Amino acid sequence: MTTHYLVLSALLFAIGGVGVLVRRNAIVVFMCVELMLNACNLAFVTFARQHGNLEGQIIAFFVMIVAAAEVVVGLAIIVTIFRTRRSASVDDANLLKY
Amino acid sequence: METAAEIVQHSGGVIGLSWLTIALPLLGAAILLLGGRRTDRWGHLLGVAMSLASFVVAVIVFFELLGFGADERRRVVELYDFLPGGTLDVKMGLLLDPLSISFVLLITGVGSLIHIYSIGYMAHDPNRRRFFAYLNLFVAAMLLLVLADNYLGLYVGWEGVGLASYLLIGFWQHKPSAAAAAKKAFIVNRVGDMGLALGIFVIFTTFGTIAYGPVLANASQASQGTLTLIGLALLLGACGKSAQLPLQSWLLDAMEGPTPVSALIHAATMVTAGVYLVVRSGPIYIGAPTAALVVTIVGVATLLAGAIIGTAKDDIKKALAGSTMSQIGYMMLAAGLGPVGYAFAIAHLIAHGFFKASMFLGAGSVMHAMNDEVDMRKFGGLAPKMRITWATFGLGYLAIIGFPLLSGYWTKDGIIEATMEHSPILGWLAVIGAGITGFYMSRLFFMTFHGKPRWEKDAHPHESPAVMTWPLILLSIGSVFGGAFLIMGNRFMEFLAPAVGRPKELPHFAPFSVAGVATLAVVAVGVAYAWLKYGRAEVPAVAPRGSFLTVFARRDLYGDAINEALFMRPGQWLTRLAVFFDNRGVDGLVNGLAALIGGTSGRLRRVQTGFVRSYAMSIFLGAALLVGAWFVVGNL
Amino acid sequence: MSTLTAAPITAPTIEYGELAPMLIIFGAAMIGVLVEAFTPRYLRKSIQMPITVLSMVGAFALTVWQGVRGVRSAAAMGAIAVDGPSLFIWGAILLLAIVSVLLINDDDHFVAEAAAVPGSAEEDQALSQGGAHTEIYPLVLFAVGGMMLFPAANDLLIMFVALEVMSLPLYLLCGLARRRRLLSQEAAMKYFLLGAFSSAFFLYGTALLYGFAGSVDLKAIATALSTVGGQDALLFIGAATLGVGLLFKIGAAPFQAWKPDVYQGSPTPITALMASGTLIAAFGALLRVFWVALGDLDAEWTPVLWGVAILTMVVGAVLAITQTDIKRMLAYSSIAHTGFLLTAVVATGKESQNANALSGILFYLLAYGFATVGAFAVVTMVRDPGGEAGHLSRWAGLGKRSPLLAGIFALFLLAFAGIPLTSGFFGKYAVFAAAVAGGAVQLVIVGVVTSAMAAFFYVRVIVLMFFSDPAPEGPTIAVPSMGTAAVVTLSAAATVVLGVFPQPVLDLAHTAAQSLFVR
Amino acid sequence: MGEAITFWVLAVVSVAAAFGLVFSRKAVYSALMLGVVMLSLAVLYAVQEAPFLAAVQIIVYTGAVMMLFLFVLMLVGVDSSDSLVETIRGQRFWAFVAGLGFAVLLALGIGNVVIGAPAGLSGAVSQVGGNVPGLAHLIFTRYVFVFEVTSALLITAALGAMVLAHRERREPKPTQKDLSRARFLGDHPAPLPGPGTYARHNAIDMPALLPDGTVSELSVNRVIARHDVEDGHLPNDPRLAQAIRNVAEAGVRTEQPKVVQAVAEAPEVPVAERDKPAAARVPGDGPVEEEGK
Repeated sequence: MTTHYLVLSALLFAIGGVGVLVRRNAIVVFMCVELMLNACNLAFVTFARQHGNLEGQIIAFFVMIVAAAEVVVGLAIIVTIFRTRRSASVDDANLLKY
Repeated sequence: METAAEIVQHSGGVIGLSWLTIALPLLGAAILLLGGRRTDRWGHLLGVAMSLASFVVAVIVFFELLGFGADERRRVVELYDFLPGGTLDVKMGLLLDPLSISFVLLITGVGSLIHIYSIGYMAHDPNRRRFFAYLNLFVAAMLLLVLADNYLGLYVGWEGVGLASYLLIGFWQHKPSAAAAAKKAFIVNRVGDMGLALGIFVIFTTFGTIAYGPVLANASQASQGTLTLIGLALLLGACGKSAQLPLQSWLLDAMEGPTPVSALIHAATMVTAGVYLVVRSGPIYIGAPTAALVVTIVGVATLLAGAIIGTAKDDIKKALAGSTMSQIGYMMLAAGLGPVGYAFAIAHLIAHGFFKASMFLGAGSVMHAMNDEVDMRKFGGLAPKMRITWATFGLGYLAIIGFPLLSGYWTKDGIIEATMEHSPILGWLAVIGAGITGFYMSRLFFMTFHGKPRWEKDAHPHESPAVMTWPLILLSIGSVFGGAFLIMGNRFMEFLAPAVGRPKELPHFAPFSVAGVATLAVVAVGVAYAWLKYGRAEVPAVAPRGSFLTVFARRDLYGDAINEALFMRPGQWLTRLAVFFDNRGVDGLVNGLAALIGGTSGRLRRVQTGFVRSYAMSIFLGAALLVGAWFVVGNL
Repeated sequence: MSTLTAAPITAPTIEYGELAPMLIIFGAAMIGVLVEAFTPRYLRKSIQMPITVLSMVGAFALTVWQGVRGVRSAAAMGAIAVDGPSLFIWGAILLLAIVSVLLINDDDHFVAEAAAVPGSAEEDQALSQGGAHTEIYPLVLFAVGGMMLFPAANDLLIMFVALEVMSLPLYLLCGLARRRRLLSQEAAMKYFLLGAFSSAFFLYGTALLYGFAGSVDLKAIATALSTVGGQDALLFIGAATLGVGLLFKIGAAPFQAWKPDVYQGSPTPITALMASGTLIAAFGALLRVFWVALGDLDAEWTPVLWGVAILTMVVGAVLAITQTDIKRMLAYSSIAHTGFLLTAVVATGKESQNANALSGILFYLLAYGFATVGAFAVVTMVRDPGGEAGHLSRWAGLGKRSPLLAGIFALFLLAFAGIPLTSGFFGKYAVFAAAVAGGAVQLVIVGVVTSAMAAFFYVRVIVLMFFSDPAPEGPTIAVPSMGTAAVVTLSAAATVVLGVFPQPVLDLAHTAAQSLFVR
Repeated sequence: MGEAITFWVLAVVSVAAAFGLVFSRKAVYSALMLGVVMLSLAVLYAVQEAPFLAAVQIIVYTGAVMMLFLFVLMLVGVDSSDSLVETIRGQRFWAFVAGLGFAVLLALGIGNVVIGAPAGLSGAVSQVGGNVPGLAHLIFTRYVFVFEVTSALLITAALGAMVLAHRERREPKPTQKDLSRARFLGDHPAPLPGPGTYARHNAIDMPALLPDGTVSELSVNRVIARHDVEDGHLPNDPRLAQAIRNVAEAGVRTEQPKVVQAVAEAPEVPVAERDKPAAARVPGDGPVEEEGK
């Protein structure tokens, strides 16, 4: 059973990764990152049960805290950009290149 | 060959104070540069004083060194531990041995004379103080170059003289040609420096140290391939600094600098640093015959090229610069021969330091008299107007062409004979070079001092002030007697032996060997031909008008044609070839490589699209690759 | 589940003394936040600045004291390793942070009001009223705290949290440039999105390593390496993805793409802080993970890092050549330096070798940090009407207009190039020597070749500054404030001193490295 | 068995939702899909003996974080949708290659690991008296420092949001008196006509019709009019279009008198910088302004 959970976690992680690559809306890109973090959490919880210690759950708990803080900062940055450019597309922000 | 003597640690005595030779001029430069305009009034005097003081210290050190037994004349003065302990142990120290002290005496001695001369030469320049500051800086750096007991110190000095040379060539920055020349010298030298740095790095990795002592003592234990690599890399550095083929192009342009600079840096001292490097690294070349062979070939090629260039130049300083190249070619050739040649190389270097400096300063004196005119076709018949200059220049001239018993005779013939024994082909080429030397130096001498005056109307030639003529006189003494003093009875060879090793058998000096006679004969031909063309005959180009032209036209044209066909054309052709090679070959290689990298870079930077998603892609693909690589490595 | 049945919790022991440097920084940051809340605007800067600098100086003093005391232990219930390398890295980060803060303190690097749209009337108004975000200071303190925590973390969880503590303030700070705000905001967004993306990889690696070892404690992972069998996939994938997160932070190829953009767009003082502090912290963490947790796995990770190191050096050196913006060029140079540093990381075979490599890396990081802060400080002083004169063509002939400044910049560039008598030489020598001793001769050859390429573009800038004619309407050289002048002077002095008398610092790094990382 | 059923159901749901997150064009749908994934994961946590985490997942993630996402989505424009045309060449292809490769690598690697039966948490939990006390035990002993450090994160987040989003009032808020004084000193003591009287959709750029049927140019904000002209969003009715064009060119809307500093109108916005938002320009500027947007 553990393996199943892990494969699910890997799958979600990979889907999130692909989402980061193909979506242009910065918010959606960020949601995909959140999906990846969730996939990690699933792995942590699964391993916690596998090993019979609570560390994994603790880590998942901290990841949630971190993610919450990250979301606040990230969305603040995205909103700032949107205010300036009237666009939340990550492709529009490409003044810096080469 | 006998191995060089062990290095002795030294403390106390005047030798312990030998760092003063470097520190004094450096202090002078610092005071003059930092002091600014306040020091304008007495700056030049300070500069001279520092240089002289340095010379005095050097002389005392020299005699103290002589006081030791021959094999104890290698003294290391530790200054400070640059990096004590650890894997990289660099102690900064000074190595006092016959080789370095010879250089020190030459640098400080000739340097002081040129300092003195410059007081007069630069008297009207508003920036004279700065000039002296740079001169002092140069002397300090050059002394560090020859005195350091490790390659790193040498490198620092090497860069220091490069900097001083750059500053001095471009001293008259307001002239675009001077600025361009300075830049050219700087850039060409960087190519050489790359070689030197590479060489030092390989030495580092091979021997784990960069101090001369252990490196040279253990050189024989390294593989021949490594030694060849080191040798060639060092040779590249030497070529850059000493204006040897293929990195010679900057020297002619460097004549844009004030004449004392040309005399000191681009004739007597700095350009000989390459010879010093090769001689100092002798054991490396002994272990790498291929590299040594390349050194000799470079030497011969340069001595011929320099001589041919000398024949084609009307600018007196450029002709002398060509001659410098050529003479350093002789030194390189000798240095490539191994211990047999070292003494001759250094002896010729010292003799050359005297007579070439004397001639350059003489040329400066002429220019001083002729409103800074440098075109020899506008000189002529100056001998009666400037007796002292004429006489000193004449002695220098006789010395360089190898007139019997003058300096060049001893040293150059020594090189030619040693080469003959080593390789007849190179030997005969060197003989031909001597002949051409005879021709172009005579041409130069006759065009300048003899024949009919071809002056511009406003020229009023006059003898230079005493402050300029005295250095000339002193230098010409050196150019007359220096060679005999050094070579007779293998005196110099014995003196240098503790530093560079002793050849298996000492050369016997035979005044009437085949090579000696041949050289004299060839030189005589060259001189005679020059006398016909430029001494006795009217020098063309100061076009004699009207009916005169028809009378002498054919003959003049004939002479010109020969001159052109024999020397100028090949000279130009060679120059062109050299330029072509420079542009397409060396520069081409460098540029090509740069273009390749630049092109790669230009294309590759497009990868940085500015799209954050592309970056994320590289991260994601990179992660997949990393995981994949781990799988492969881990054999999963 | 009632509390009645719950076992009593014994209070944890926290070694406040050993953690004091970090606690001071975090404490000062919180005080800074309170200052923001309770003091009038005009007072804030004059309160924040002393708090920031004093706390950093205090933390530095405490770090030194710890070093003198010779504390080598894992503190706070084994979460934080206060060992030699940690202390050295703390000291380095704090020194560089102090210098950076002096630069940050300069008036006009940061936006007057971040919430105002660029170019709007509000922004003009905020500018004219002299508005300034003093929140910068607590944010910098948080970032520095994170930087200190990151390399000292003794388990992967606290390392992850530290990563975020370090990064979040930097994401914010990146977006706060006063001029060219579009670029700045773009840099913030790119840094944030990519940073979040890479930290997800870090986390996934952590998860798999936890699955492998049953713990995220570095020591436990090391122990599990020798005892657990049959779960290599978890270990390998975990190590690889964890490595992605770490390599991203140090800016190794192919995870380097953010660096040029972020370095260019950020306010230059923040770039200086990132280029020095973050790099050091991230390297410390990388070393700790690879040597403490995965030390016995070196047969597997060495070849992988080989490839990464080569790619990083080549990408950094090659791409830098055609850069036209000075900050971008420095960013690529930073990538190349990352590669040079990685050569020493790679070349660790034996335990005895580790100490040498480690001390080399520590010295290199410090030397590079000072040179880079100094270089960016100079960049802030060369101004166009619209802000810093970033384009290299604007730097032409700077040596004629301001020889001193150009000379100092040339010094930093020479240090980057590793010319003898500058700090860079010994740094480079130390890491390359370590790599040679570790048997990575081929890597060193690549390193030397790319160094030569790198030297080309450094020298190109020097040539441009000294041998080109100044542009007719060239940039102005800002009269440096006390802070900037101090930064430039300090960095130049450090670069020269480390180049001429490196021994004391080398010794210090060596001593710090001798104890290696506590396990 | 029960766990297996739950797993397979939720696995399918969550993977499908994850694909939905990636592939739905509208951002809001993506957000909702993410919510679905999170909820499924919460259940899976509960199944795996992590009741506390399941609750936190729902409260913090699905409750707070997702709400934040949705809130920002609303702010940015709820019906904004991605165009499906990929602008970066090869991006999709490589994304799928990389994604597939990564997933396959992970699945292969993890799938091949020999993992025994889970140890289960009953032992660890029963020692300390339950899941929550167990977690508390760890948080306040081994992980106490992490716990403390996360406060730095949260403060940073709050501080960051303040810095980037909070606009400081730089002058005293205009009072009722200031506003009315400004209005009466201006050209239009009476309210300006409102826009969009006959518009078919929610638009503030449609000029109003006056009672006599003429078009009131006064009713259109010239910034908006200029946007319309430049983007070609003109109404079909030529009269309205003409009115908008007039406004855009001449800027018919009259200047407000600069009586009170606070009410001073923003300076002309240069055309080149038109991507500046017209948002929240001036308080008390008549009904046409898009206040509060």
